[in-house]
Amino acid sequence: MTPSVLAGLTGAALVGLGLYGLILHPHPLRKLLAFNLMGSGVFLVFGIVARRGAAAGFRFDPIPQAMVITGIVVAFAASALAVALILRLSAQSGHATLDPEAWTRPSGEDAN
Amino acid sequence: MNEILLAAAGLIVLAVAVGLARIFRGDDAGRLMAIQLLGTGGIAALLLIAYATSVPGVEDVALGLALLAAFATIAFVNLIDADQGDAEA
Amino acid sequence: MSALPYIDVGLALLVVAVGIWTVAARDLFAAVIGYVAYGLLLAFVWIRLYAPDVALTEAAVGGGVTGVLLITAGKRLGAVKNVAPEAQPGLPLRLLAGILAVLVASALGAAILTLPDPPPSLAPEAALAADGAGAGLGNPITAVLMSYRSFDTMLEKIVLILAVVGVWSVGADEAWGGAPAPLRQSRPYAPMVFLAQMLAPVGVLVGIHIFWTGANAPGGAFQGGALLAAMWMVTMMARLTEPPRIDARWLRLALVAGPAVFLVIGLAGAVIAGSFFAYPHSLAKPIILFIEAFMLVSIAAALPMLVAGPPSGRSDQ
Amino acid sequence: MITLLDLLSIGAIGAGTFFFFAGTVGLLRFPDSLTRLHALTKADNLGLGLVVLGLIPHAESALAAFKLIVIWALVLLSGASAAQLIGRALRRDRK
Repeated sequence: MTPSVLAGLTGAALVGLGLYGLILHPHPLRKLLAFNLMGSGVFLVFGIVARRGAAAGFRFDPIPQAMVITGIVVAFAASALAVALILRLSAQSGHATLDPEAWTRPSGEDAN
Repeated sequence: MNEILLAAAGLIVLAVAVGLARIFRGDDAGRLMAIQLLGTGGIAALLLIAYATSVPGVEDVALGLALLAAFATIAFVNLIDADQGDAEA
Repeated sequence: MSALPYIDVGLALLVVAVGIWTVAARDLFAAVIGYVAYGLLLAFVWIRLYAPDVALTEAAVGGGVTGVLLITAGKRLGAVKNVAPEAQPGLPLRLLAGILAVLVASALGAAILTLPDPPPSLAPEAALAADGAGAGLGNPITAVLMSYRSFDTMLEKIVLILAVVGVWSVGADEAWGGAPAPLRQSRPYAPMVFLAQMLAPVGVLVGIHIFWTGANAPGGAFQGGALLAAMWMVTMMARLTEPPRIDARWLRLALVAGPAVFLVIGLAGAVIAGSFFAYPHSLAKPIILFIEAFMLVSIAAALPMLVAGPPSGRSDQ
Repeated sequence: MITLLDLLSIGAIGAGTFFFFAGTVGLLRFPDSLTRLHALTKADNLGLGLVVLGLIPHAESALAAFKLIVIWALVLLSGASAAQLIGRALRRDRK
């Protein structure tokens, strides 16, 4: 088993883990964490192509690597935006959860 | 020579991995210490592996990691104590 | 007999174990510590895949800055511990999610095991394009980022700006134009101030060095910029500096500088040489370094502003 | 062909590896947080220092060797300061 196949399988496992956490965690920040886990798994799966594509005399294929770098930064930007939305949501409602039933409770109105 | 470097790297990774058990069971300070051990051990293993497999320019990566480990530590310490009132010093 | 395969397997198991911990940990702080460790471990995996550029980006942005973003958010939310146990999903949902996750992971794994060999690759085409446009760059990844896929890189900078605008605009109306809340409320201890004072100058130097060597060796504007951003945040966390007001002109100029310079030079290439971001062969390297210098500034300004969050009216009253 | 320099670096790297194990054992086996802190900061800084010392003869250039030393100095600086900070946070908790 080559390192790249191993890394790819690791990535696949991480995608599964992230998906599980994303569905099940009630805390929105934990959901975000799980989503990031999933994202890095996808990068890993994508990135092993970089290791395999040693076609043009490179030790690696620079294109997937460059795209993964771009992707990591974009993923961070999206996470930061999500965090800002979560904080604003909880400041408006007084709840740190995405549970729709929490909005109907009376304590949801006094904030802001 | 390379084999010896790799073996040392493997042993250090093993030591760090065992130390990570502190993340799983322990208090927040213990977790922080485990992260620190991971940071230093990781840098050592990274350098050893990179020297053995001749990955270019790895000193810069290790430099970045050293800076980031300090950055993360400051952030975590901030989290542990900042909500406990003002410092006396 | 080599120790390398054992290290690889050990690393992979460790990454998955820490990943499981990040999902399974009871409180947010423990999960975030796990995530930072995970980012660091993933950087080693990338080193093993001969991708030091990605390793540095993953450790800096994926582990470090994202971890700080999440713990800052957790502290502000005041909900570092997990939400009430009655909000936990029941067993049937857990089972269903588990089955779904296993299915997705095994499908991906199966796809990886059946990839064609030899793999399809754009590397020859990229090498040709990089030779044509980005001549003189020893680091093929920088050549790809700045020449072959230059449009991607520029748009990605614009995404960063859009994210900053998005974060700022979810703040309260009356706080608009003010400064984000400081990253630490109380006065820091003396050792922290000392560490920040020692670390920041060295870190800035290393960041600029990594940007500069990025033309020929692993590194570049992304990695250097992320390090500079981390150093700015270190000084903010030690209260040596405060987050700037978001209507400060210098801040806005710094945010826009990277993509603006990129766009202008790209369009100039379209006029002069007939295609977006084509430039004279002999000037390729100085032009790329020129653009990257502005991108460095933009990244170093954007990441801390994303972590600092929307302006808060409270801090300047 | 193993030269004297190689022997030196093997010795240093071996000693460094030993200190990493010492740090781990201390982190897991010592009874309370302050003693664990002691084990951690002493051992892993010495460990990295010795590994760096062992790698310097193999560095490609003088600049690379210098960077190795800077890496160690950075870890030393942040480790020492972090130990202070963690120790203070622990003492505050105990009060």
